[in-house]
Amino acid sequence: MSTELLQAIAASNEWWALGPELTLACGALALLVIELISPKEQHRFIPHLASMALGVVLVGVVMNFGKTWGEEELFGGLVRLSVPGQIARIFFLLSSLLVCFLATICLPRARAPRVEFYHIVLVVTAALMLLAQSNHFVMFFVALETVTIGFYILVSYYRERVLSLEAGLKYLVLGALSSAILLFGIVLLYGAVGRVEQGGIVHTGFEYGTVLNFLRENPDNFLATAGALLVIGGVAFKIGAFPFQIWVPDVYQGAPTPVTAFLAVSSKAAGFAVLLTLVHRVFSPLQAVLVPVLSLLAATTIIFGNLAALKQHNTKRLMGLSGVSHAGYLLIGVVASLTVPWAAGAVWFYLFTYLLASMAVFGVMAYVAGPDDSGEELDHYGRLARERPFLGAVLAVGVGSLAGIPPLAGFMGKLLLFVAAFQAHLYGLLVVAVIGVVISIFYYFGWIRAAWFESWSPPAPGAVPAPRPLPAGPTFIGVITLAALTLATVLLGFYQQPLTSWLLE
Amino acid sequence: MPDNAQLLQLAIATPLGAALIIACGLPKRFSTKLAAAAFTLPALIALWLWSQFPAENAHQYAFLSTTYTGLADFGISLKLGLNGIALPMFLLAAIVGLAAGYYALRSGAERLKLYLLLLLVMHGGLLGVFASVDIFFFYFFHELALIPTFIMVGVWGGRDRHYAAMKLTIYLTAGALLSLLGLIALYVKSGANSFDLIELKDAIAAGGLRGSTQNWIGGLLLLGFGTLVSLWPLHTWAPLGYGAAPSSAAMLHAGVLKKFGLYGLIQIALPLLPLGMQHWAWKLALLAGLGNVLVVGFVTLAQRDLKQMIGYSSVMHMGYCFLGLACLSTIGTGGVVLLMVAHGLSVALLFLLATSIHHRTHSFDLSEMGGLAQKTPVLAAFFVAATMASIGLPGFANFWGELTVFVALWKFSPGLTAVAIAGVVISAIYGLRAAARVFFGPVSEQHQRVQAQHPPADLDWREKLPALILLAALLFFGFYPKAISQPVDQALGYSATPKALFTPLKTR
Amino acid sequence: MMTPFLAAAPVYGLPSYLLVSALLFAIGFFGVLLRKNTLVIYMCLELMLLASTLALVAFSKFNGTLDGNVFVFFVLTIAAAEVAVGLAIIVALFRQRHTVQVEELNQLKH
Amino acid sequence: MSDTLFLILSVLTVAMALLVVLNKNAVNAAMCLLLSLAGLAGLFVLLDAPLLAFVLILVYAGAVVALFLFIIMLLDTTPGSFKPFKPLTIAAAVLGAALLGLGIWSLFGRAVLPDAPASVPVPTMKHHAEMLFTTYLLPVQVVGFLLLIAMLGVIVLSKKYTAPEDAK
Repeated sequence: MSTELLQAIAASNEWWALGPELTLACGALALLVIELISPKEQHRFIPHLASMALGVVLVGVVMNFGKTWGEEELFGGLVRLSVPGQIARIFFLLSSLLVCFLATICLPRARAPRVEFYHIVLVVTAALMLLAQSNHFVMFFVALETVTIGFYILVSYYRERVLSLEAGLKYLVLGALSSAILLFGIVLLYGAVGRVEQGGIVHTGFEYGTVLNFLRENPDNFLATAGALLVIGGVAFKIGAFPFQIWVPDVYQGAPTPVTAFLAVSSKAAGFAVLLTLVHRVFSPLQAVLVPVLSLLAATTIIFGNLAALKQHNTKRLMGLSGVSHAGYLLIGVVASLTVPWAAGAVWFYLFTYLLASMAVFGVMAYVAGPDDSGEELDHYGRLARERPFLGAVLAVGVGSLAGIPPLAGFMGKLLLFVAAFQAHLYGLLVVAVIGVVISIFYYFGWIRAAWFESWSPPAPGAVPAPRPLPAGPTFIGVITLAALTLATVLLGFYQQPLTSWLLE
Repeated sequence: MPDNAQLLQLAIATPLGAALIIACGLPKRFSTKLAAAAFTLPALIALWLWSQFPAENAHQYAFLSTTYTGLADFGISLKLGLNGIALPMFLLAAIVGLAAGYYALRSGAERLKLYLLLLLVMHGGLLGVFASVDIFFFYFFHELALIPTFIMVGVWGGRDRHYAAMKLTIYLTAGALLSLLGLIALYVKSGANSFDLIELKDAIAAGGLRGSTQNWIGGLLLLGFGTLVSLWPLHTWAPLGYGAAPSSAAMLHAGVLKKFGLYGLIQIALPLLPLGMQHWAWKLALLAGLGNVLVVGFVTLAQRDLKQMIGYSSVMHMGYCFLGLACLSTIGTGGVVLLMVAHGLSVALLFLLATSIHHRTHSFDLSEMGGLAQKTPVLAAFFVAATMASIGLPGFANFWGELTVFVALWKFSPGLTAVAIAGVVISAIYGLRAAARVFFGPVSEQHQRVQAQHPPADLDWREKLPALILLAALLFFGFYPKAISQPVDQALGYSATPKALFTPLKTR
Repeated sequence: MMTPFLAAAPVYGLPSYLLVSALLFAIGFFGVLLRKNTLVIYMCLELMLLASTLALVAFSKFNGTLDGNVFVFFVLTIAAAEVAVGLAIIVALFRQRHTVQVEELNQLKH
Repeated sequence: MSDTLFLILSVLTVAMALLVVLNKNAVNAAMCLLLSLAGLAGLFVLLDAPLLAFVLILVYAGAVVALFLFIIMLLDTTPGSFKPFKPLTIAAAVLGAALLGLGIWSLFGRAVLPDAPASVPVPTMKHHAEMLFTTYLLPVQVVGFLLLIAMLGVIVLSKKYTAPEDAK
């Protein structure tokens, strides 16, 4: 490799294009420095600094939206700027901002260290953004592992609690297993593609474009197909699709509530961002294999997620398992997007509505939970609507949107997916999805019932449980945030222009 | 002065806007006033629009307006307008909403603000359903009205409210989802790529739909809408739900919201899927005739609970509507529209009066009542009138609806006509027996005790006013059915004629 | 089954390396499934990652591109970080529960 | 010569890996892992990657296995046996074995592989460095952050924390 060539590659390292990621990384470092140099009583301001950093970057990305630099590949093809990448950036920034908000409720109550939490959240956010924009398997794997290792730490963050540590352990073992499988898939792809020389530049099987070209010419190459399936399997673990969902309920239950929200929203969205990129830009010649595999995955995921959620009383497990079923609906969108291009936008629309609704629900859960947030049962919501009508209303809107009840945003998300599936002639999957939605009404409705229709299960005779303390009243910022989420959920049900003009172009 | 299209928008926006303002924390004192205004304004607008409606062009939509919500690429836009079929239904929604709202205002329900808020959302949704030209929003507004029903049954309901709310939710959500699938199928299969009913009609007129496609979409719609309208054997949610629902919710749901499915079949399925409807017509007629009218009729006879009885009777009357629909003729369908309006008014009145009776007897059990007429002659008069209307005696709107349906049905199948007329006899038996049990005869022991504790007073104004509104409407349409039948006739002449069935269809 | 392949390849080429890699991967996989002791499970996870690196290096040599070798650096670093975090969790858990057997770590209900 | 070496090293690697799984004692398992690593490093050398072999020994033998041993000694646990066979485990194992068999069979039956090594000079440290600091500069930076959060995570999980509220 000549020096000139190296210099040419180095010249394509355009750091400015990664401004948002760099800002977050520098912000994360700055948090540590500030913790070191500032007096201890001022440490409680640090969370706000993290939120501010996320907010500033979010505003910056939104302002510059549309001014993307075409479909440009940077860093010698490691990263690719694109419109979906921008959407993913906005999604992850918004989600992390809300995770920071949840953390300001939960962390002080649990007496857990704070600065490190926000530091890790910032780094993970930057890595998530890189992951969604990566165009190269090395970049992909490194960013993915940064996210995953960040999550191992965050899940086991409450080191005083056995449940949190246990959840961390489970996530680590299964996460590492899936990473290993994914890595083996990448290796097989690398091996299958071999050395491709084009115009004096050597390409390898790590580059998405090279793999795509290779698969176009050899769509039935066994090694590459096996590698692609292993990679898809690894990604299916991240989105919690059947049969890779075994970690979901336990990990969701044990993890601190903000982390559960982070996992449920950002981790899942990252999985789908990656899946969409892979399916469209890398493995598209393998449709004959991918469509049946993904369809089967979608159907079993919907059925399993809904049936398993039916029996749950623990709210975090319920959110986890219902999240599995949401992954199933989203998978239908991914399958549909292979024949109906706009379905990819519908997947993102669904993800945004899911973000708004589940963050609202997690916000209420954070307030309802006492210091121990892993044992929250549906029964604990008994007096919520009477004692805290605001939280009750937020919960009702959030859960309603998750259930896909019109006129809330979640319904529009489902509608777009269903229309896409219809246009793609996925009738079988549609039937499964409708059955799933009807089942899901049971448990979502049960939650609303627990919060709004008082005394629905008479207490067992004899054993009078100690009355639970009243859920904490939300702070001013809490009211504003939750109200904004609720309002956005309601408004998006009526008026979708702001999102559709971005996503469905 | 806003034009009529804007008035139509205003009528739908008023209750929803009022609900939003109340949700933001308006004090109770102002909330009730605002709610009263928000129930009144749509009724006034509906009356005005009715007077302005161009009767000779009833098949076209008047007062059209389109608002884009960001899904224009999918052919979804908030398109509002009224045609000859939608107008009477819109009027019905406004009138029943007015009565139910006034009744709720002074009902003294716990957490009254929330109750009014939900009722306002429901009312806004109902008005939206019948004013939507876009079938996506047609569905959307239906759900908007449906959700408050579940909550109202669950929170303010009577006996078994949790079970009833759950059952209601499952049945109605499943039904609604099935019909949504049917609507999406229409959207995709018609090739119009639009949910706009007018464009859908044009696209199908231009291209046509294959018979087999029509059959399965029609089946999907019938199953979905049928569940919503309590077609036998999918009706079991209805008596249970109405038995448990608070009075205003029951009035609005049984009176208006339930007609959504029938209205959908008339406005969408009949003109767009004539072959599909023909395919299912006999099956539908048999289910409705034997199931809804006969089986449910006998079950109604056996009821001892006043509210449950009214619930079952409304299921039974839906049977006539399905029978009229199955005739696939202009006259039959027109009769269904008449019957829908009449039944909506009468069943709402019955639910209102049943609750008023409960206030005085503290029971819904027919065997625990008796002789109430001595203490409350006005209530008795209203109840007897409502019962007669419901049976279909001349002078009330129901008479014309049932008569037209029977005339159409005779051509379709004399046997089923006999069954339907037997149904009228059944409904006369249970209706009059209930009136006799409650108001006449000896006072039961149980009721004597209640009377001793709470001496019953006659209807006061808060009950009388909504009841009067409903009764006046019933009588008005009873003596002047042309007010509805003319626009309906006009509109149907263009869309649901049997002619459409025999025009050659290009297969795609 | 294996005999013709071994006979046909007098010099052990890429397939032989891949076979070793696949075997290592499988051994690691079964170890994760079957072992009780969390520490041993970690070792098995490491084995799986190392199996991938062997395949990477072999492919790198036979493809004639260096990228595979460079990727190994990243994989090794990531694996080491994973182990560090994992062991920290184990130590913290051990302080609370005094066990490292997965079967006994089941406070999260199923 | 290299054939013999390959045979010896690969048998060593696989056998020791098997012993990691089969050994009841965690300390012995760790020692077997060490030997397996040594074999693997040898295979790396055979594949013209002496630098990687060196790094493998340095990182794994020097740090990871030492860490394992340290923790095992620290916790002083009872020897762990196998999990009882649950239906789920058996199903996964059977599925895994079937897939592995299918994979190996297809690898040699159907896969198209280059049969001779490409004629590229043995990569030196300079080659690696050039790539790491030009083409792969961004992932290197990301890995730096990965190590940072891993370090912080280990600190958080191990250090006793007093909340500011308690400190007052």
